[in-house]
Amino acid sequence: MTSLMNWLPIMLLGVPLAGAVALIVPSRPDGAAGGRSLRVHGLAVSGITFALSVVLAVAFDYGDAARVQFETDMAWIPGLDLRFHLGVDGISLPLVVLTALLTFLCFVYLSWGKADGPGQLLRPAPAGTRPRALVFTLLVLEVGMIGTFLALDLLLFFVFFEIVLIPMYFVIAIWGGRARRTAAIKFILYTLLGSVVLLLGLLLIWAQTGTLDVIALARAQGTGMSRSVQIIAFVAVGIGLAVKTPMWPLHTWLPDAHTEAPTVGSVLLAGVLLKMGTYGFARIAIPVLPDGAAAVAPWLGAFAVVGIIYGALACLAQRDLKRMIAYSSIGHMGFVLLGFATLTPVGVNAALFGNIAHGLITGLLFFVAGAVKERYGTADMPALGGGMLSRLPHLGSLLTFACIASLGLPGLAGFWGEMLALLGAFEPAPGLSRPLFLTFMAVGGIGAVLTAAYFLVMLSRVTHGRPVDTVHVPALAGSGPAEEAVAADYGTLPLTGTSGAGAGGSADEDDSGRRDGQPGPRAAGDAAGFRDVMRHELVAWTPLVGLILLFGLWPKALLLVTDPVVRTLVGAP
Amino acid sequence: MIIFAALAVLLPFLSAAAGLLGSRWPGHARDEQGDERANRRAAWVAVVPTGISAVLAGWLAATHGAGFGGGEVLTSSPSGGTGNGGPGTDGVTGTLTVVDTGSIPISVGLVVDDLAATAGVLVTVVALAVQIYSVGYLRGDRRYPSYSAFISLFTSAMLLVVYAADLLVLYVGWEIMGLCSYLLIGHWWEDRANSRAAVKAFLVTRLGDVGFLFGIFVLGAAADSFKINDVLAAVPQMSSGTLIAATLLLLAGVAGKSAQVPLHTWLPDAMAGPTPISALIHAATMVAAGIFIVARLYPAFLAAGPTLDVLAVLAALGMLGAALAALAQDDLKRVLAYSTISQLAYMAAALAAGSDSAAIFHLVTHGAFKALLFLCAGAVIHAVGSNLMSMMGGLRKELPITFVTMTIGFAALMGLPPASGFFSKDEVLAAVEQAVSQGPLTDAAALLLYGSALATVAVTGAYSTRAWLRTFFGTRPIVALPEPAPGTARVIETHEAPATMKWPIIVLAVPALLLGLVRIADVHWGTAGLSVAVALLGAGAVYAVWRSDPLSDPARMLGPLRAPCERAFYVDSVYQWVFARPVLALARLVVRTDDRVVDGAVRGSGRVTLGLSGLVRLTQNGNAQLYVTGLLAGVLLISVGAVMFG
Amino acid sequence: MTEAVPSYLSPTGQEIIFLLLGAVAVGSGLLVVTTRQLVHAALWLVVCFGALAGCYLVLTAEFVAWVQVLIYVGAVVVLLLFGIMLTRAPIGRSADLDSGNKIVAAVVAVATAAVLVTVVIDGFRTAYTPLDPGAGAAKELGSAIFRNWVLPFEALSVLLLAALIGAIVISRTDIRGRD
Amino acid sequence: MHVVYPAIVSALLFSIGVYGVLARRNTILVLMSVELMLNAVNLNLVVFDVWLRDRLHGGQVLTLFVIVIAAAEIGLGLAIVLALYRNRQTVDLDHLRALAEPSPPGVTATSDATPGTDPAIPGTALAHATSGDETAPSAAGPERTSGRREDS
Repeated sequence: MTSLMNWLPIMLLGVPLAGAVALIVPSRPDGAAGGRSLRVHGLAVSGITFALSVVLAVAFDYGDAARVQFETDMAWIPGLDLRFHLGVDGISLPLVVLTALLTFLCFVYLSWGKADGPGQLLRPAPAGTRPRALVFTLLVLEVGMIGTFLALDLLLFFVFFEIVLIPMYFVIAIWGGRARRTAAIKFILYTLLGSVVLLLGLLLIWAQTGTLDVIALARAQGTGMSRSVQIIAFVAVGIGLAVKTPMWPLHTWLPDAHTEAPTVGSVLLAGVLLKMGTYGFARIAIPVLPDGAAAVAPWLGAFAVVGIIYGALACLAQRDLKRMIAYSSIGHMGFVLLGFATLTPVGVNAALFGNIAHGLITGLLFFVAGAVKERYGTADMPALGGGMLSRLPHLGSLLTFACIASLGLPGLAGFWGEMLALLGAFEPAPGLSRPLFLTFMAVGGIGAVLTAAYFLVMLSRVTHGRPVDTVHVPALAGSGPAEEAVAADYGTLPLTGTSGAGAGGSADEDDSGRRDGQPGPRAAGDAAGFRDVMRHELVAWTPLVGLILLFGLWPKALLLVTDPVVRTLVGAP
Repeated sequence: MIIFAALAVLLPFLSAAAGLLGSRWPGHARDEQGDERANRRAAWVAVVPTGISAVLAGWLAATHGAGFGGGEVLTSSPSGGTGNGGPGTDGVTGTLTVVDTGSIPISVGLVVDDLAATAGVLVTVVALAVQIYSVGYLRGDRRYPSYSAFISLFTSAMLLVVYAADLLVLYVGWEIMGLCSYLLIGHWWEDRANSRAAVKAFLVTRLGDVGFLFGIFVLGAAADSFKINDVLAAVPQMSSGTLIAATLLLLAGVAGKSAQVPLHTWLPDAMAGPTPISALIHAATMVAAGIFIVARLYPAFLAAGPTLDVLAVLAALGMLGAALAALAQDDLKRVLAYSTISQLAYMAAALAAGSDSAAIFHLVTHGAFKALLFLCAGAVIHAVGSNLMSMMGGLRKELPITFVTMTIGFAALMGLPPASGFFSKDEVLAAVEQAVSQGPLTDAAALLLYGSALATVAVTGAYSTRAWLRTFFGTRPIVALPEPAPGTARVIETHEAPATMKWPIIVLAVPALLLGLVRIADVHWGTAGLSVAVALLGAGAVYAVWRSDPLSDPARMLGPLRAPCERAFYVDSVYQWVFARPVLALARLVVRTDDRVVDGAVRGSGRVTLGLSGLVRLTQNGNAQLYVTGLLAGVLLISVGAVMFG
Repeated sequence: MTEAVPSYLSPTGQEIIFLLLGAVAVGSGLLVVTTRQLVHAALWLVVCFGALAGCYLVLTAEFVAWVQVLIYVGAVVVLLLFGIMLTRAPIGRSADLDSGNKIVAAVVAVATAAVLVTVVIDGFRTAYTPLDPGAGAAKELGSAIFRNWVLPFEALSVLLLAALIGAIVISRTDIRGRD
Repeated sequence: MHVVYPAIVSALLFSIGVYGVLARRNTILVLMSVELMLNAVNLNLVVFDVWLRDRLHGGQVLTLFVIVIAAAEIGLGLAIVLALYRNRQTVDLDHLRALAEPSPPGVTATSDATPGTDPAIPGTALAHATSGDETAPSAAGPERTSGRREDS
């Protein structure tokens, strides 16, 4: 039984990989039946993976969370002493489960609903959305993501870290929005650049210590490397991870990528890919290079709080819903990085908690924002008008819920990460300048207020007010008062299809029409375009809502897992 | 015993969840009938758990008062949580579990002591009243289910604040209250103004809450525990600097939640919500939470003198300024809102003066009479169809019950015997008077506070009388009513409100009138006489002005001060100019910077690369001679190198 | 071979003649690449090749010298002149015979010259050879070719043939490739 | 005879040839310069043959071969020049830019604006190589558009 359990990590990688490989084998041409079998295939493979991850979570020995469990250690490239070393501990377990969950939910979202619903990408082939390729890409993506969290060998980690980029590039570049090419190229070039620096850092560690084994390196606590080497290695590794996190000012690929990515791409990008960067900090940078971390931590903290404020301010003036959420990710990741920068157990706990919470919350936010965009045909807030709560009450409520969770309301998951990060900054690790971190804490607090501000302002703009029938008022939607005046005017008009609706809708039909080969949602009329939360969406979103509530009300569920590992890693009693 | 407290907290929470998820279940009938069914179901779901909570809270208060203290400890943890609760300083604590955070653990637990029990009763009773009142007030509103669920959630959060044994647990409830307040103020979100008011309320209080959180950190770090009992026990060991920093930070949260200067501006705007919400949450309970917290951590405050001075000055400014602002408002609910700020400042004054019992006493009586006033105002508005007093007048004949009860309320507000306000305000004034000679305050602050308090008594008398006269006396101006905005009322028939609205008013009138009598023995007659005299002076002045011209506003007696008072001394505008606009400008700047500078650097690096490649590409111009030149030059270089270094 | 190198300061008559001829060759070569008139360039080429033939004679390679005169002066330059005519090049001075690459070319050429001359002087400063007349006579060369170099010689003939055919195919307009 | 003298002469001649190849615009002049370089090599071959007293007369024989090859080369070269002249009406090297990268929009390259001539050129590979795509009116046309597509 134990030996069987030890195969779990390999199966977690093997199942999606086998699922992806199975798709390469050509089968019947993609007809309607082919489309259906494709849906079942994706759902089943990701479902099995998720089930395996749940088994992993159940079989995990919580009494000894600090120990690496389910270890698999095989020779990989013996000549270079590279090992295929996988394992799970308290840091990686939640992320593995989160990854499997989010991928599964993405497939649920894609597969469950009616094929001709808005935003459905898994449509039979004639519509030209390449469903087979999408399923393949997502499964390969899953392999890379889970592998990153399982890997315990530096180069293996790096390999998985890189594997993820390619499918995500295609997800953005093929199934994305209007400017998808540019965004995808920016995404891949930027992150590859970061990866190169990361690789240099990893190689430096290898050259200095002669081993790539993460556990051994973490146990060594940096012995074998001089302080200056550690600093250089930390900076290199840190920059590589910070690009992925993303840390201000290395973030500009993120808004573009998020804005253009399809819904599932955004969800996985925000929910999992960003976590790989922060996970790297917890797994590699801080335990392996403690001296380097101590030296660089003030800078890390400074960039983190600048990111918090900067992200919040950028959100405040954003027009595009998805772009705004992307910038909010920068702010939240700032809190996570601030947690790491404190180098205290509580800070690292906060960061890991914030990681998971952000994955759940922002995943939900992007799901909802994607649903909004699919219904309205745009995510431009002035064009959305207002009154979503009356037009699409359930969707509006979910958006409200997700935003409130994201702004860090206590009782929801987002709070604990932020609060603990600030608590960590209140008492940073010995050796770090306390006044400096107190300043960080204060700035972070202001950032929390600004976070609330932009989310509430967005909610006020989008969900409140009266619905405007013409969702496209491009010329008039400049400033606030003018917009309201317009809204009020249209509110009193009889809500017939005015000329503005026709003219405004055409620009957007280009996009959807080209992508779907079918009339866009606007042309199909409000009856089809403005359906409230649909069954498949509800199925995909409910687990996220539930988990946000669970971790918010019972933070111990997560802290129980991470705390023992963090204490050993940071070296606290 | 703790399990009852836990039940009292959890029941409304479950009711909120049930109300949000279940009231439209099954079937999503969006027609008239479906709405009505849903509303009825939601009403039961909301009222019954709140009622049970009220009973539990009452029982807790009774048993605790009867001396069960320290007996019973319940461990209700499902997964091996440790129940290490025990008799604290003077209460019962129970800990469900301890959450390890990596440094100071959070102990999820509750405590019941005198203060908590009293406040718990206030909260549950008021919540029950608001639930029942809302059934009638919001009859036919399609969003009633969510509305009542939010009230339930609010009740739960407030009870959590009251019973919390750990500062961070308390903070959780504290923030959720803010959220509920946001959701409820924005209940009629079709109107952008309501939406804005809701956002403002949440943001202003959150600004204070961040300070509050940091204050908790300071206290927790100093005491190495977030448990309230541990913190209070550790107060004597803390340095005064720590205490002052902690209490000042806490004060930020208190000022935000209790609408004290300078974070008071959200409260008048919060009147955009439905009247029951204004009445009970933004007058009686939530805003009292700040005062409650100060009382909860009173030893820490007492040990930090400068904080009390700050509190005293803020209270002095707040009570007089808000009272003057109340005198100039035309909107009845805004009058009451400013009056709330002023009365809360009284409580803060009592706390600053060193008498937490006076503060809590005033809190309770104020909760009763202000709730009464708001509910009466709701009834009036319900009847008239407008919030503006210039639309009212002569209503005493049409609304006799409301007239009587509201008179009681105003009497209590002015501090006229025998209404409850008389006793509590007397205690506050006595405490402040005492602080002038002795107590934690510096002399200047104490004098300022005392003078301000007396002046405020006069102004309170004035604005109460003005509101009373303009609402119920004189004649009603004949004005064509505009179409009712979705922030006011549904029905425009001048008759008494339905029973669900009438009965809570009547019930509330009783404590508003009689609650003070429990402390009749403690009355300081000298102070009381002075206060009544001053109040009557103010009232008399207004009456005299009103007599001379019943149709015009007595606020004209303010003269040139009237405009600033009406605009609440332009604080809103100042904030708009000092905070809101710069932040928005900064936000736009950041977006531009992000596009031009940060992303510009990224795109620029790409463009530089392309440009360089373009330069290199210039040599690739198809001129074979150039290629050969390069080739030969290269060969030459290589051969030179080979000759020289080979 | 390098025993008793005579002094450079007392050149023999052969050397003087050679140097004079070399100077003529270099000078006319320079004129070939600098003259403004296309036809003149061809004519200066003749002078250059002639001078080189003289050099060969001085170096006792008499057969090579005659072949040089025959083929280069007789055939190649005539071909070139035909080329000039057929491309309707301007007769007379034309300003644009040099491309814009001139300066770079000069630099490269001077550098090449410098390197080569330096290396050559450095390497062959001490090399001296007495000249035996008759070593490059037709008989000697003929026996060398037909005794030792027959195969390359035959291959060369095939090459010539191929070049001939190629030149014809390229220059004729009435021959088409298969589409 | 000092070997240095002919060696220097040959080096100078070679350099002059280099200059001619690099600096002359007319293709025939370039061919002449190539001949100069070949002759410089020949001189070298001869002098080393004499100096080394090669029993096989390798140097001189090779010189003969080079002369023959040079003759063949000049014949072929002139044929190419003539074909070129027929196609492009010019034999100037810097007008023959078919090797050029399609230039990005904005940068004006001195590409030949010669309209497509008679496609009935003898179908040799060289004619194709020099004149670019025969079917297109201008060699730069289709390539330039495709280049822009890649840029964007």
